[in-house]
Amino acid sequence: MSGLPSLNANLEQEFGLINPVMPYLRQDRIPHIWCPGCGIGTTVNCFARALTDSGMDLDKVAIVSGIGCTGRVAGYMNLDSFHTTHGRAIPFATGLKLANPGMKVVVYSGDGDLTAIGGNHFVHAARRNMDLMIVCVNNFTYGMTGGQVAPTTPIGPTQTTMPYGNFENPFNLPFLADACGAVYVARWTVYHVKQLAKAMLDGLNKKGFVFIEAMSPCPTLYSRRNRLGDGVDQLKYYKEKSVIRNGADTKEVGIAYQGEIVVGKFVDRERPTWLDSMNSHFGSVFGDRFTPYGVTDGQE
Amino acid sequence: MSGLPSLNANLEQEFGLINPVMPYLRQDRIPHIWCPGCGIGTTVNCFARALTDSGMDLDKVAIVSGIGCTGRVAGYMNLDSFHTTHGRAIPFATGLKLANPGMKVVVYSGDGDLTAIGGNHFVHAARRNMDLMIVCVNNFTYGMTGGQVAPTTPIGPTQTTMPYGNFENPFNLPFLADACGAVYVARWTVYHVKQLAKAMLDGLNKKGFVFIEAMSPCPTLYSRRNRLGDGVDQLKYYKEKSVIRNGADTKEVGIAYQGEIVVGKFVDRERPTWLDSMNSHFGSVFGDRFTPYGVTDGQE
Amino acid sequence: MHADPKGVLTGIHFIDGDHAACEGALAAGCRFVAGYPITPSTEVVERFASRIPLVGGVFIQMEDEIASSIAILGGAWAGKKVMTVTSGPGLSLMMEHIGLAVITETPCVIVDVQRGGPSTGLPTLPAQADLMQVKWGSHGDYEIIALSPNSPQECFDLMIKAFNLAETYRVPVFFMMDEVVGHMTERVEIPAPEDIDVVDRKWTTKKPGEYNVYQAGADLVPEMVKAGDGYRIHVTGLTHDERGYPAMNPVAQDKLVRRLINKIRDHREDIVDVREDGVEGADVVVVSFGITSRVAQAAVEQARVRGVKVGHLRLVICWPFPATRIAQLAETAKAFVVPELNMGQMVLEVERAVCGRAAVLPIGHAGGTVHEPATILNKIMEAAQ
Amino acid sequence: MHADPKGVLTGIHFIDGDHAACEGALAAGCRFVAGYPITPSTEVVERFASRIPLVGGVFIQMEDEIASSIAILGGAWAGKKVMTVTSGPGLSLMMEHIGLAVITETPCVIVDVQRGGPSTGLPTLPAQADLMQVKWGSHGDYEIIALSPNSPQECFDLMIKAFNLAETYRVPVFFMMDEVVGHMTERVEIPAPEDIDVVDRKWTTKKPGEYNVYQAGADLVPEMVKAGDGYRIHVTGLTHDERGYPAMNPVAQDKLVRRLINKIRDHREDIVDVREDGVEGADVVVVSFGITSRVAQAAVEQARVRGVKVGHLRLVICWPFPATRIAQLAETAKAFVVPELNMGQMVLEVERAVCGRAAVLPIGHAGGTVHEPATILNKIMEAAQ
Amino acid sequence: MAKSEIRVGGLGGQGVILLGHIIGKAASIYDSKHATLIQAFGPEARGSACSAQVTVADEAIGYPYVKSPDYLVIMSPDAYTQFAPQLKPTGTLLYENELITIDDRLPAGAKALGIPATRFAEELGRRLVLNIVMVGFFAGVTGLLSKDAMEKAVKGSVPKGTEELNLRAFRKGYEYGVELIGAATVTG
Amino acid sequence: MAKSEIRVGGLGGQGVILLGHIIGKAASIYDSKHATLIQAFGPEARGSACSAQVTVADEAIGYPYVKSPDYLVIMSPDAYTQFAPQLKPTGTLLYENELITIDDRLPAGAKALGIPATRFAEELGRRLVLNIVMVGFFAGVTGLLSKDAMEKAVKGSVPKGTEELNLRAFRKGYEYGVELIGAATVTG
Amino acid sequence: MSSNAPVKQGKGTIFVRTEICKGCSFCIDFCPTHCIEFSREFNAKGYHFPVLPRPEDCTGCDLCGLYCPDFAIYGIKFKDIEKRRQAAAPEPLVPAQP
Amino acid sequence: MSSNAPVKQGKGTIFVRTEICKGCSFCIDFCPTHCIEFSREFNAKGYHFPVLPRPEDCTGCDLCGLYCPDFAIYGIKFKDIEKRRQAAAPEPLVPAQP
Ligand SMILES: Cc1ncc(C[n+]2csc(CCOP(=O)(O)OP(=O)(O)O)c2C)c(N)n1
Ligand SMILES: Cc1ncc(C[n+]2csc(CCOP(=O)(O)OP(=O)(O)O)c2C)c(N)n1
Ligand code: SF4
Ligand code: SF4
Ligand code: SF4
Ligand code: SF4
Ligand code: SF4
Ligand code: SF4
Ligand SMILES: [Mg+2]
Ligand SMILES: [Mg+2]
Repeated sequence: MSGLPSLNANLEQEFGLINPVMPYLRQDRIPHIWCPGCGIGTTVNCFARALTDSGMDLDKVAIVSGIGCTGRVAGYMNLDSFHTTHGRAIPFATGLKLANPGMKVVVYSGDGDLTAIGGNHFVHAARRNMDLMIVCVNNFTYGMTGGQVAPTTPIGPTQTTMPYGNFENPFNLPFLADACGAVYVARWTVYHVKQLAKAMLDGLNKKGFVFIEAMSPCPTLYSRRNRLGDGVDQLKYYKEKSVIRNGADTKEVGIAYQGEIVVGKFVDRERPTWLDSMNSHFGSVFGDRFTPYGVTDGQE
Repeated sequence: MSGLPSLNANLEQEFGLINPVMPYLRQDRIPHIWCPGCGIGTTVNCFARALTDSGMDLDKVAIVSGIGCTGRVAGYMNLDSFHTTHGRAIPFATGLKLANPGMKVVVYSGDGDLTAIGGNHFVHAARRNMDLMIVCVNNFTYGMTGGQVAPTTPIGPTQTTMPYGNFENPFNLPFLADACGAVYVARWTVYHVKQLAKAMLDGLNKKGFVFIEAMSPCPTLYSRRNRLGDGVDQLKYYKEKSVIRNGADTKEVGIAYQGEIVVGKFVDRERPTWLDSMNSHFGSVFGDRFTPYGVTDGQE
Repeated sequence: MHADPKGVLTGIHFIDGDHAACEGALAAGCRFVAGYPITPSTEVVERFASRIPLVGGVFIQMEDEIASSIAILGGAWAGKKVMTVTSGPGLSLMMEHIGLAVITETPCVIVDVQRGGPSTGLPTLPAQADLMQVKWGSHGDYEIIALSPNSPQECFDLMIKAFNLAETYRVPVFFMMDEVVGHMTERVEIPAPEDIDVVDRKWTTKKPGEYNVYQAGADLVPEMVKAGDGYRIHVTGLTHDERGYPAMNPVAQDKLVRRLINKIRDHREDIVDVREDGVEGADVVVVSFGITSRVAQAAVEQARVRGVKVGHLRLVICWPFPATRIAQLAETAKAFVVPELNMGQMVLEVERAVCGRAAVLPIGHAGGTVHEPATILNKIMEAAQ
Repeated sequence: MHADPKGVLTGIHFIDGDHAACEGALAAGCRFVAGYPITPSTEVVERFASRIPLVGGVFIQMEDEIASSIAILGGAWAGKKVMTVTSGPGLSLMMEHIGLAVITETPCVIVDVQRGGPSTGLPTLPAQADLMQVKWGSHGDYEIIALSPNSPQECFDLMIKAFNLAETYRVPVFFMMDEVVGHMTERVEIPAPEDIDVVDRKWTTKKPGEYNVYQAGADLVPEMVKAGDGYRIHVTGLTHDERGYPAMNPVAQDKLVRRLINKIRDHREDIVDVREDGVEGADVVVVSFGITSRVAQAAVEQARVRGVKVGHLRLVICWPFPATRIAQLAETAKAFVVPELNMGQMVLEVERAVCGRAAVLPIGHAGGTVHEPATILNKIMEAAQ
Repeated sequence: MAKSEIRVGGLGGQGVILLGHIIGKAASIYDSKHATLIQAFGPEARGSACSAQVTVADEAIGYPYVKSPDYLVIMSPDAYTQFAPQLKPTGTLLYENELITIDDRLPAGAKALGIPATRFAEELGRRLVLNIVMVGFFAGVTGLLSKDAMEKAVKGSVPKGTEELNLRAFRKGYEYGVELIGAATVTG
Repeated sequence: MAKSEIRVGGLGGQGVILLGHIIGKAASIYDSKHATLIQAFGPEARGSACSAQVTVADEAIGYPYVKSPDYLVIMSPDAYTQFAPQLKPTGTLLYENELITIDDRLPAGAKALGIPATRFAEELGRRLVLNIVMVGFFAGVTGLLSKDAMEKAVKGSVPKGTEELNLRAFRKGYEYGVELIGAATVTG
Repeated sequence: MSSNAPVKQGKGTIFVRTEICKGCSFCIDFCPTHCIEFSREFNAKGYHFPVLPRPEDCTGCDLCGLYCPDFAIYGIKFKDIEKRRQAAAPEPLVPAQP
Repeated sequence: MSSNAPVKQGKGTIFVRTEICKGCSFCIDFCPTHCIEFSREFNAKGYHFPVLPRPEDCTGCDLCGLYCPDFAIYGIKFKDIEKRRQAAAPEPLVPAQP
């Protein structure tokens, strides 16, 4: 950050003040690549706040991303961070987690990455209740490649591969996660910064497959292209059209183009994780001959 | 079939009788490869009966399979038949259907094929309401490769890659299909031959993504290995433990090891197919300049 | 056969290679495309998506490249000419279905707009490092055809050739562009439909009952039918006999794999396409393909000014490799200079063809941009010593 | 370092190649395997699944090969030695992650028990036709290491070598078995742990702050850390600088790709491993690998009885290819005979190495079984003329 | 004229590529010349640096990259910083003179001609036509391509319904350019 | 002894591979010889044809396939049909004589020794031990490997808890074999 | 069976291709009238196959056929055979289409 | 600002790295007290950035900071600065961990 002039810079220096998000970032990589009014950076603030509030040892938190604009989050976080291939953040994270269960592993990626090419890993990790926290920044489009239709794009808006408007039915992501067995499912928008930060905190503290959908504007390729204005206009739409319905039936939270947005914490339940099941199963099969795996591994 | 002696053979010859399934089969490939007591062949009988009852022009019915014991069905059916790669029957069928909408396209494959490696195609085709009838022969295992754990294996039984008993949570397939938007979802077992045939008939007559789960014994690798006896013993278990609950909430129809089996037609709804949506959308965008695609194509 | 006028945008355009490639496909009769976005290839399908509704056909964006690469095979068996479009990472995901296309002899065109690799590499910058991959990337033995245009005009022209070859030989044909050619805009002239020759599928004239789906004549290429025509065909990725039935033994394997390979190897001299500039009797021959050929040509011309007897052999078809022609030239040339945007791939083929009879000087490049013409010029000068 | 006794089943066993390979991995310290069943490789992971609970580690059957091939990379960055196991169709699906392993320099072992191809081909029958694929199957430029055992004992022994090479060079190492070796049962002797040398990961001794995740010394191989150690590393499949940060320009590309390639090319002579039998001064040299070497050896011995001066060069390491050694032998040998269970892959490398100085006689085979020893014998006799 | 090389630089969203596209189109379609346009953008293109390279020549163009341009058309300070040093010593810089300040990065001997294109565009009612003002300025100043060809290229490249606005923007830039050149000639 | 080649054939489920495995194990672990076992099964192995090839030798084995076996151990009619013609003219066929009938497929000169192994197995209470009866029969008839080594190999290869039953099956076959050979020798 | 009228002992009968039967007993266990049983002899593959010891009970319902995974058995009603007998042409007793 | 006590005009203040601001106006639109506005001048990238024309209204709640997608702004309460001033060591005002 050196070299970038700041308002009140001397005050900052005198008191050693710093933007509270900064220590969570690789500061030598700022400014980032995201467009003006892109919501991804805002979700990062929420994540940083959740990390602060969790009191976790950040050396034991890893972040894994796929490819996409959101996929770049891993590269900016000052954590052990992995920027993998398109769609495959979840299986990479699965390997990381299983090979070192002492880590808290967060997957942070885009809607296309996690649910188009990565959809299979998503449903299977949820089914297995793999102990991962998934943050899906849903901007309803493929940002990085220039605004193609995504499995989340509502019916209506124009995308480059739906040049006359999308006619394909999208996923309802919270429902999908729920149907596959996620233990925690929430949706917030980038307007709901505090709730989003809180959901992320919940997610960090929860064991098992956690799914958090963060609706976020892509002014460059989604809203401007569809004459919906800039990022801030999308945030205003989120503010106006969202209704908080904690515990809502996930079946009912599908999203229509510029329609009502149901947000909230939809699912919060308990289920043994894959690794817990393995340990308790082998414990009962082998008795004392079996040393529970990964229980002390994190400290190694 | 020539050369195989038959009881009452001269009677057959005299009256030109023939097993009603035979005309639907590539008879020069019988006997087939399936084990004694394997249920796959029984599902084929049901499919043949459904084809008879549908009165369809069989030249316009194609069958697509992936790889697996069930995947061999395509090779035995006397239809245009495609034995593709493991997990990819659905996208192949999607291409076939979209490139020649006049065909009725049936995907016939195993649980591992359709929901392990093929899971992503499954959820996306359901989401799009691609006009395909999917028959999933669920034997709760990977038959062809020798009995490994499948995403359908209930908790408990031993499989070669779960050598001390499976501890991993399985999918509830009807729920998954439902959550992704299938328009018709049913489950029957190989014991329920008539209902299975009827479901297949329904499926042939239905437009859109149809999912039929056919529970089937794999004596070689599932039941015998778990001391549950032969195929016929599994059929008896199906008979004993199944309850017909048409319209059941798919959330409630998960299967536990040798537990109760909820069978029936769970979902039957209307939703435009992908191609119908495309045609009506382009029709409204382009008006007369657009010629509806595939509407007469089948007759080309 | 002439092109179907519906797909032909006759006239003069100022468009980039990606767009021109799409127009080539439409002119060639491609009516089904399944794809998944990836830089720097996406514009090809974006244009297809916008053009196809009024041409008559379908574009579908699939959930990934695996799905795209097999959806087109389904489309081909339903009777359409088909294409998918991708770049390195997507191509790596398509490898299983390249093999399926090969063994089922399904005509299809796979466009690979090459970018820097390996892995995610340099998504927006050029490379030519997938050359070996298109030949060897799937398991088992097989042969394919690969073309490499060096301008938007060629993206149009050669795309028609690509489809024609796919239909003639029933083989997957790779259309190996690169980021520079894909995103470079130049004048592209699209002829009238009647001036475009397209090859129709090799439809059978046999009746159901007489027809075997994998029975081939002297040219080793079986005739094709489509689903719905009443032939009740069986098509499988297993080793199969002429009826298409699985045949799980070494004899069937030998018969099938040998034919699949020989249908290309036997026609190698018909298929190869090189563009030659002063190679006959040259002391130095520069061998290149794709965008690098434009850079190399500049260097060749500069070298000629400096008095070097240098020729330029450009591969329009990279696979099958023109080994025979290069071997001929090796009789007289002193040296071959091989610039390519990779760390040495085509040069391996050149070395084998030259077989020690002349020097072979590679000019590797890790990609991300094209060579400096001066680098090639220097190597030519060195070779001319 | 010696093997961790927990994983070592010291003693004499009568087991097949698949099982022996699993034991080799356990002895080498492999503690995380992700896999997906496929004939004829599944027994490797089946055994691992049954052995690992009491050894200490994890096996997970993933939803497909794509997931398996990247789960192990996650496992490696978490600090474990890792492996995945597959056959041709699965290997084709892993190609994108081979590239990721290469560019992120993640040590891992990929077992490919080869079967007849292309496509689904002959699932239960042998081939050696993935040789080129393991070298070239992913997009972009890279180098890898590949070993090829010819017996269950070697499945054990060479597997340890495979892990050691993966850790030494931080590169994906292919373990190229075939159906015959995988399913062949023979006596396998597993030594005591203290008689097994295993190479530990090249852990850094630097402190956080001093350490750059992709800074390499003279051997071009960077030191490694694992997630959770407090280094806050960044690892990406994009072209990156020494800090691991994306660096999207040709200069960074050149630096990175050149190092990735040279860390193998520069150590080629350390890595290559050939087993020689009477090649020095031989008139005919048979070059082979894997199961074919056992058939070839039988033919070589028969030829010697017939008075031919024939040697046998067997590649234990197929990649990097021992071009130098073959070039040396080409100075004196009249001919090379190259039997392999494919339609001519290794022979291309032999031809290039020989460079016209001797005859090169391929003996291709479409797979499904091994060669007849007589076929090889005849070719040796022909070569000896 | 053998060959002219042009580099256009600015920010994503300023219409940099379209600017290059119009020049290339004018040359290759309406002025019977050859033109090659190369676009450069990073994965991080959105809102950040963006540039186009145009080569215009009488004969077919081989090597497509522009190394030391004859003309530099610059719309952002970053682009100036990056590209100014590459300009041929005999070359001409055309720049947005309310955003960019010339310094010693510009090779000695090179001409620098500024235009308040953003202000002109805002005056025309649409900030977005900034690039078309620059196109006009380029046409007026360089005379490389005929005005007619340039106008046709503008018309053929902008969204339907905006032709008039864009032509006005073009002419504004053109006239300013012609005038400036005249003035320059007089005072120079 | 240089090298003995054995082919075992039957149906999936009959324990064909285990039969071969026990012979190989006896040779290579308990009798200090070399042995190579090759199994052949199709994708359609389940319940259909299945075979094993065992080579036993004093020295390391190169070429692992059995082309014309010295011994043929056959448990199903299909296997007989397929493999009988391959038997060496000097070889020995060991077969389940209630399932299989010898015909002219057997090379002239080859010995054929039958055993009602299924019936014996059923008498022992477990149809499944058919293959172990055949192992015993092989041991008794051929004497290729020591009885001790064979018994150890049986014990070490069958599921825990079934050792006794299997050893009984082995001995049943062994004794029947020894007797038959004795008889054969007497009558032969 | 040299007459062209089937010997009626019940409402129907079965036809079995004994050689392709794999002895799974689906037909036997799920025949609604329990009229079939396993043969005592083996077929060439070593399986017992179904026989009809109580022909009078067979209704020709073809449930055995619908169950048989090996396509080795089917049942037919005599009235359908009769229809067939009455029809002139010896076409197979199946829907016309396939 | 040469004194080491911040000039208090409200409960808190903001700090802006003007050069990395991309002018998205999130901070401005969602500041609960509407105390910030766009500057009239551009930064080097041509964006307007936030300024604090009504410092008396700023609570230092840092909602602007939580919204800012470019990490270009944050707010802080004077009492937190005061705490910091009182503390001897000039450690950064952030949790100890990272
Ligand atoms: C295998 C593969 N296919 C395609 C791509 C191209 N690609 C990169 S990011 C992306 C989609 C990004 O969309 P999303 O995940 O929603 O992230 P966003 O950019 O919207 O945050 C695609 C298709 C790739 N990198 N790799
Ligand atoms: C890419 C790939 N991976 C793995 C395999 C191996 N394989 C063949 S079938 C199969 C699973 C079969 O299970 P299922 O789909 O349930 O069919 P079933 O045999 O049980 O009917 C597997 C893993 C393959 N052929 N291709
Ligand atoms: S393209 Fe969209 S998602 Fe990507 S950085 Fe820009 S605004 Fe954000
Ligand atoms: S292995 Fe199982 S599924 Fe496969 S044929 Fe045998 S019984 Fe059927
Ligand atoms: S036709 Fe019906 S009654 Fe007759 S045997 Fe078959 S199932 Fe039983
Ligand atoms: S159902 Fe078929 S295979 Fe089974 S016993 Fe009856 S006839 Fe035989
Ligand atoms: S700190 Fe709070 S009150 Fe102050 S400017 Fe920021 S959002 Fe507004
Ligand atoms: S939110 Fe950040 S980037 Fe946006 S205007 Fe405010 S300071 Fe600038
Ligand atoms: Mg997105
Ligand atoms: Mg199954």
